[in-house]
Amino acid sequence: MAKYIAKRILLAIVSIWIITMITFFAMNAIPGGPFNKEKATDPAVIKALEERYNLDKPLGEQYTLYMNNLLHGDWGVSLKTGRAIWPDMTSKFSVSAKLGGRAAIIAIIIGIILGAIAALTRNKLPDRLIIFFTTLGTAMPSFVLATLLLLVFCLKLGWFPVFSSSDPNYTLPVIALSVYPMAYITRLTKTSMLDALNQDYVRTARAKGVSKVKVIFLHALRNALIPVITYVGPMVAYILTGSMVVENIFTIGGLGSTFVTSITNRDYTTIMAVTIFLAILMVIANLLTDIVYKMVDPRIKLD
Amino acid sequence: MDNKEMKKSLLSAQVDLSKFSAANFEKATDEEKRQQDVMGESTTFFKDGMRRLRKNPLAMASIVVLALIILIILVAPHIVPYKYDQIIAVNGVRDKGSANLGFFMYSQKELNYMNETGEDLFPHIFGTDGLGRDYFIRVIYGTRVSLAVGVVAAIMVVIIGIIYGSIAGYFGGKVDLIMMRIVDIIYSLPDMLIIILLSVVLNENLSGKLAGTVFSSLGSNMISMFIVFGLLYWVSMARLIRGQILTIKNNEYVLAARCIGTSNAKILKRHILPNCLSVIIITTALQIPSAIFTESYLSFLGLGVSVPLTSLGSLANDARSGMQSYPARLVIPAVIICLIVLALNLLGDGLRDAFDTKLD
Amino acid sequence: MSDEKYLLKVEHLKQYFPIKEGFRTVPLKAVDDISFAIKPGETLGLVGESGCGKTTVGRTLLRLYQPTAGRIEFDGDVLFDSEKKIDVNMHPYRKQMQMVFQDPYSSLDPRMTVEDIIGEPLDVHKLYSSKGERRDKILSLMETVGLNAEHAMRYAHEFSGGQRQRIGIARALAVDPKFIVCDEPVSALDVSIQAQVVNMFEELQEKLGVAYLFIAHDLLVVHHISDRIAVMYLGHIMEIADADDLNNNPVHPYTLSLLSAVPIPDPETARKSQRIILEGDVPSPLKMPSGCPFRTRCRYATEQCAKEMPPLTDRGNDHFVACWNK
Amino acid sequence: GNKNAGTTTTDTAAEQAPAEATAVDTDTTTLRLNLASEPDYLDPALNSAVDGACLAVNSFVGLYTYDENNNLVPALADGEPEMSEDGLTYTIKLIESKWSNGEALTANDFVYSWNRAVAEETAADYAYMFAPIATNADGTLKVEATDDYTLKVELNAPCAYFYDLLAFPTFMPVYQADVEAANPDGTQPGAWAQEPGFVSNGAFTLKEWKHNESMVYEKNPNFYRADDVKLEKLEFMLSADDTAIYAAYNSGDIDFADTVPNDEIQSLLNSPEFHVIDTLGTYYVGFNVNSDLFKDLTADQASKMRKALSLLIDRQYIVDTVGQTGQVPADTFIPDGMADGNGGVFEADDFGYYDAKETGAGKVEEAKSLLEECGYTFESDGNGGYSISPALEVTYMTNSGTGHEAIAQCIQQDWALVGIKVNIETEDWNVFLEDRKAGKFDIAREGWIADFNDPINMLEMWLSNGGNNDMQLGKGSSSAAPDWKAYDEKIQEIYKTTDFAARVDLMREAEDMLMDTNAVVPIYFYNDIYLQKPNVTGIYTSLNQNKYFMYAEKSAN
Amino acid sequence: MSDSKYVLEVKDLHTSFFTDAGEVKAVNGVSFNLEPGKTLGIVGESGSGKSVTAYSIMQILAQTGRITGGEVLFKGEDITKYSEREMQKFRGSKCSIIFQDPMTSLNPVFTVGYQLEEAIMLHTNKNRAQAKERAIELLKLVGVNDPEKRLKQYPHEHSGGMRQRDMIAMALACEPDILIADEPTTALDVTIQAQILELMQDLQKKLGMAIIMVTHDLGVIASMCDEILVMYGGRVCERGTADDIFYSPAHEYTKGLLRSIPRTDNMNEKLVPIGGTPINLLNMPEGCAFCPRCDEAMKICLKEVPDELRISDSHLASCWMNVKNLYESKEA
Ligand SMILES: Nc1ncnc2c1ncn2[C@@H]1O[C@H](COP(=O)(O)OP(=O)(O)OP(=O)(O)O)[C@@H](O)[C@H]1O
Ligand SMILES: Nc1ncnc2c1ncn2[C@@H]1O[C@H](COP(=O)(O)OP(=O)(O)OP(=O)(O)O)[C@@H](O)[C@H]1O
Ligand SMILES: [Mg+2]
Ligand SMILES: [Mg+2]
Repeated sequence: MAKYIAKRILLAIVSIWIITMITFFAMNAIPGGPFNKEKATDPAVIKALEERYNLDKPLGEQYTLYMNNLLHGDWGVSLKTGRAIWPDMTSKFSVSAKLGGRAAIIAIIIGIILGAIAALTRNKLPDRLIIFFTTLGTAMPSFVLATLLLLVFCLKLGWFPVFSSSDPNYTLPVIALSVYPMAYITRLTKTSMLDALNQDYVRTARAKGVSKVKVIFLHALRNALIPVITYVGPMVAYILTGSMVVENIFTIGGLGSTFVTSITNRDYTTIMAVTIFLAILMVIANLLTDIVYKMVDPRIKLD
Repeated sequence: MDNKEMKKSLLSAQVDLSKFSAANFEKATDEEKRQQDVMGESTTFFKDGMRRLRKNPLAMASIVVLALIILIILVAPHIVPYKYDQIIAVNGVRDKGSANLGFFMYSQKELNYMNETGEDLFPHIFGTDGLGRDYFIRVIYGTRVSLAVGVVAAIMVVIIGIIYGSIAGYFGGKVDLIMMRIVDIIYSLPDMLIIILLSVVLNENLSGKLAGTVFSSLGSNMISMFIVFGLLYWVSMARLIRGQILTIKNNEYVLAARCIGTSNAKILKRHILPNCLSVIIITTALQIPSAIFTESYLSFLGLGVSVPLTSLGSLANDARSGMQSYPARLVIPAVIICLIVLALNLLGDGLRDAFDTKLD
Repeated sequence: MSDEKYLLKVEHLKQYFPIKEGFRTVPLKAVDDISFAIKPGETLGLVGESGCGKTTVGRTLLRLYQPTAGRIEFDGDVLFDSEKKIDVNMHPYRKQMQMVFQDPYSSLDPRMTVEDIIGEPLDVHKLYSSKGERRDKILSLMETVGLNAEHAMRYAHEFSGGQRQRIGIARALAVDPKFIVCDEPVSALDVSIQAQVVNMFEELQEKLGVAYLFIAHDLLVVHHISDRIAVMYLGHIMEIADADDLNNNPVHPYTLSLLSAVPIPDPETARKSQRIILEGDVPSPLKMPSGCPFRTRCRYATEQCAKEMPPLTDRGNDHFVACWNK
Repeated sequence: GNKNAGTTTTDTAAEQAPAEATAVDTDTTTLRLNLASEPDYLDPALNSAVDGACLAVNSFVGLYTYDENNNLVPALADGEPEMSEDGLTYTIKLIESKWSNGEALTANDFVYSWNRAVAEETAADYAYMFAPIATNADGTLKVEATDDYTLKVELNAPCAYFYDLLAFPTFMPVYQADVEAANPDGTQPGAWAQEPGFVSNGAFTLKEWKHNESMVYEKNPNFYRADDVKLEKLEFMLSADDTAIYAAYNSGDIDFADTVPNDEIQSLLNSPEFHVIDTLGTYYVGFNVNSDLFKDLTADQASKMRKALSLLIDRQYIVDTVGQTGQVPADTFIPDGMADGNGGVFEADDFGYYDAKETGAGKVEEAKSLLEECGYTFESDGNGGYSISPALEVTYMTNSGTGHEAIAQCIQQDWALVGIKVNIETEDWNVFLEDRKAGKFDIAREGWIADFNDPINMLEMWLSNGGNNDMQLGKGSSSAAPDWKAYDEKIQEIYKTTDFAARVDLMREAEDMLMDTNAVVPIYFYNDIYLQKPNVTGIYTSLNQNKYFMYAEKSAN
Repeated sequence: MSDSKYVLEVKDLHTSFFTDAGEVKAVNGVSFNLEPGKTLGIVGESGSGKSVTAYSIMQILAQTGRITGGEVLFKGEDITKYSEREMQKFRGSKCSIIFQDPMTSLNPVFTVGYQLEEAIMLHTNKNRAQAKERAIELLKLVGVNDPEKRLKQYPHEHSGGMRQRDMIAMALACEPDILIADEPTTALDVTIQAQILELMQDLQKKLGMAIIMVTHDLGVIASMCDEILVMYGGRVCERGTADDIFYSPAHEYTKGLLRSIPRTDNMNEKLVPIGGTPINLLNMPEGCAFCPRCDEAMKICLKEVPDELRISDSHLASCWMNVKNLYESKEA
């Protein structure tokens, strides 16, 4: 197991390294730079800034320098604000994670329950309703959904503040974030549940006299969860890193919008940091997925 | 019948032979026997699936909705006399009063004109937008663009995904390992960065060459978006196809084909791909909404289609700013996106239920 | 083995599959050093428990797997020789060696009509000069295996298992082979259909003179169709003899218990016969016991058995047995 | 131009408005507002953004400031400074004031701060604002603290807008000990003002900063006019999403919003909470004078062609449908209301290079004849439109942004009247800046908001070597480009002129030269809008768009 | 209630599946009785309704399946009228079933121990520790070595034969009165099959339960059963003792079946297959289900379903041939 994890991490490091390389050269290939302003800045100032941040060196050297610093735990400072990246990113991540964590839990729990219900009532009314509404939830672009939530619940109904500096309310953003994965999990659970319910071992359980509820939620569900887990891993990684749309609309300082703004700003160090951070998160999520996978399904061999 | 009752009775006592005549015991002809033995009606996989599909009301409703939408977007531009980029003008004179009209409303100038000439102007079904353009025709074009993006992107994704996935899946081993690592990497690349990069590169290389072609009105953003689909978004498709092929290639008919001496390329073409066809069709049906979605997200980021052409995503995004005064301008494109995406998703679900119950 | 003209001769054939065990790759010895030969027009039955390597033998012969070692000779041509490093291109030989698969359900492409399935080998080897000729050939093949011409445009899934197996046979026959590996062609079939197919194999052999390697685990069927029978256990041939001879005078303890374990559909015999119940399960091919692989379940096992695999020795009458004790 | 058009709208509206009440907050000591999203720098020297400047003027104070009537008044300066006769040396007396930590603020703090702002290591965008101040050989400014409360400044030349500069955030003092402590290796000049609690001298100090969410400022008791500050707290909503901001305003979660979603403006025009104020800035469209578009024309023809295109733009329609807030269609480049540096207003009310209200469809004939001079011919298409030959297809470059794209589309329609086809190319902001700067365009959207209230700010940018000379005037070698040496010389002359009245005339001549090229096509003069709850009073905005919240008051209803 | 001498009486059982292609009449009037301690074999070709009959007794049909007629009496009580809760008590404790494929019939994500203990605890009031003890006892009973260790393993860590033993142990957990074995050995090797059959016979002797042995392997049936039911097309076409069926078959299908299997006594003869294809349950012939494949089919076979006639004390068959023979002998 330890060996397996070590091997996976090794592989991941290689892919992350390739990703950093592609990202680094891609972002430098795009025209524009971090110090561009609508009103032209004095070339001397730009030169000073470029010198300060090593941007005057050849790209290859910049990359080695960056990677070298990174290996020493130095994520650098934002080219846009001069602020150190690491503390900033962790604090933003903690916000995104707080939101995303809740959204993920809600999505998983409700998704699985709805999926199980849909499977059990296949082609009957509850199934059709669940499928229709979950699909509807996914059929709305997230910016439309978030805007509507904001207007209806904050403005029209006044249930939540749109903005509060002291205690921001996370209910709506959590809903906005969880709708899509919830719907997806619902559908996934439904199909895999249908599959599981047709398996011989479910018949065995029934033949033993196990009650219907237990058959469904113990024997079938555990098996049905396996495909759900494969989806949930990367989904959680994505959701934890936040969504730019939801963060913008609900005024939340998370990683999602940071990434997008850093790209528009050509804030190279931030772009790199967020990309690497995301990739690491993804790797961890995938690894955890596989381990959970193994826990749920003992047949799986990790190698 | 209960065997207790007949316990002691003899065989002859159990039947009333008088009921029978010798004719009863004549040998039946083969023809007669064959009539009894009906070989089920010849159904193909396709027919069978369609039959199941027809029984799914959600899927059938989806087909109707899609057909209606397609009909409307095809026909409407020929009936509505306005253009999607045209600011309403009467006799070449614009009127600021023609901006932000409500459903079926006319601007003052138009009303005057109609009074003067007695001629009826075509109504502004959904009113007009902030610049004074007919919103209905903009929605129609937005739908056209979104659907086109969806279909074209989906097709690209599917084609690339199939080629990549089938090579990885069929040859397996090291080839598969490397190809799948590439997929993993592409998964983690920041797509927005790539989109901007591409639109810049394309802008420089294409802008002159595009002039005068259909692409020029799409804009380089749009083309780079297609390319991005082609470069980045095929990965999940490739994974899916690969997974399919991994199972299909274990079928004995593939081995049988090899045993006959069929070449690899032919095996892929004749045996493997046709057998993932249902999966391909289904995921294509699901890929279209996801492309429409991606386009609308890109519109939100300002990387969508170039003005004055529009898409449902950009219409919705533009309308967000007038949300409180003109909610209909958001609701209409949002509802259409919903309808299309919902219909395609439900249709995809229906297809899956009908053609491939095993797929997740 | 006597020095007759053999159609197929296999010597010291080995087929190992690399299996990942954690980080190591270990060889799974699916077929471990087997030798046999088949005469033209002869049927060699191959029996053994599931997983003992029967299918692997068949597929390795047809070079669907790359053999690990050994020598395969077909109709005078050496197809493979690990020592002399001979490894021919199989394409021309595909016309002469064919295979009928175990599972009539998964071995026919569900998206193809019967005509296409049978036509495929004709296409691959360009065995016709015109469309009409192709069709004629297909129809005559269908007739040979007892299918109606009206079935030509139907899809495989519309047929019963027996009919499907006929389609598979027609496909194998399309290239006019001299040798067919029948890999459990009847195990997926119902008894009432099984007889149809067995009969057809026999008739075809009479008509066309093809040789079969007939793989099955049902000893009764194999006995019925085969001239000689080889008994396999964990990748090794344990006993090989004339069919009746093997049935009447089995020598190897494994053959003995195998024969006794076959349920006889006759109450009289069933009542009389005494089953020899083997203890335990077949060992995993990854953890093969040393020496004779059967010794873990063999009641006669001695120390010698643990040391060395017994060689296949002639016990007269072309009856070969690999056992130290019998 | 008619400068009043913008402001009157609101005034009259206020009277007749059917006061549609939005929710108000009753905590009278906390003002909650939105300016923009996350500011880049809070350091007044490093900041170059409008929102950052607003934060700066509320948490720092310099020698001068603007009052609620937009007059320059002394702040830390003790009365009017003394100016030497040649106008080159100013002696500024300071009042006694304190940093937020209670330490005394002296003239030396200014010397340090100003020198820091121009230092190369600081790399401040606005370092060039110090250009009028003379420098020593070592690059430091000729600024001197003759005693703790006296500051002596030497200028290169008399400066008409010197007090404007003194009120500019870049000229505000920073607390040396903190600045240096946070920047030991000289590579993080802005680090001191990145966490709450840094020392400042303005009305408020930063207490809390949730990035991309909110900032909380608290009243600084050591502020020199602390008694006049009634608010205890400022809370900023850090958002750039118009829709969310507007929703927050409507739900009563913020009292002040600096932006309004474009499409909601119409419904707000009559609201007493909606405010429009003048700004010194011009929205314009620029032609790249070296563009291939003009390559076969003479400089004169090129100018005519640009003029024709300019005349075709229906400015009033753009103002009515896109701007919507009563912006004045621009007929000059220098915005209406800009001071002339000689105590007057630069543009006479009735002066214009064309009649901005009449451009558009009414000018088709004139435009056609101008274009015919450039070798184009027209044919009527029967519907009031024309087709042009040889075919003319131009690319209009803009960044994404609803308003910019809307204007682009209006212009596209305007030019379509004479058969010119416009391709609108929307670029990523940063790419756009780069391309525009490099002259990789035919036509691009532009805008300029003056840094200080003097026309030179908008004229010197067109110097051949000017960093903002996006129209490439005097830069390329195209034969169609206007000769630009004379302009460069004119600006130099303006720089040197000590007679402010003559300087006004020179500047007028410079603007004439600029407008003659027709490379710059003014569309409208910016104005600034905001929403403010009726229970809030006392917020005011300077002409350079800095908002002063410190003297605001909030009543309970 | 218990005055019946049978543990199980099935009377005219009908079961259908309502699929979207139509009603699949899988069982069409099956009746039989089962005495305690006896073994009833059900043979018939694939698809003849053997499993469905067994599942109908247990009421564990697929969602689309329903018992459409008949009674199933357990010790005289009609269990088709049972509520789901009552059925849950019945299953596993009164009547157990072993399925064909031990590979898929055990839940892959639970340990064998858990699945065994679950079965035990469902119908007894043993706690987990006691259940575990019992599980070990059961595994010993079915001849699994080292049961403590085996219990902790997952099904995939057991070999096929061992898994089938696990299944049997699970079925025996509550010492049911009836054990239904639905092709318990089809998926196994012959040598392992022999082990399992031996084991079942042993257990029957020890525990005295009634066994219903479902299979299509006549060989298995021949050595195991007291009474044999031959099914075709959802109906019982012949029933009797092993000797009746094997030595004096009275139904054309049974005869055909016997002719078509290779046996020691027909090794060198040609097999005589049953022609044609298995019937399509969606389109059942009007008359005898077997008639399209029957060489001896007569006009009456096409139209009327034959009644079940008693051939001898223990032997019944439903074939018009018997009537014909009678008719002809009377005519003659
Ligand atoms: N392609 C392969 N890769 C790895 N192992 C294989 C492969 N094919 C077969 N094996 C292994 O080789 C051994 C022999 O398999 P084979 O299929 O030849 O047995 P068999 O006698 O045909 O069994 P059955 O009766 O089940 O068909 C088995 O343990 C099997 O798991
Ligand atoms: N869930 C189901 N839906 C529809 N038809 C079914 C279903 N289950 C069984 N059937 C049909 O019922 C008929 C009887 O099936 P059953 O499983 O009882 O046959 P069997 O005699 O047990 O065959 P086998 O020997 O293959 O197990 C078959 O034709 C089958 O197709
Ligand atoms: Mg095999
Ligand atoms: Mg069955």
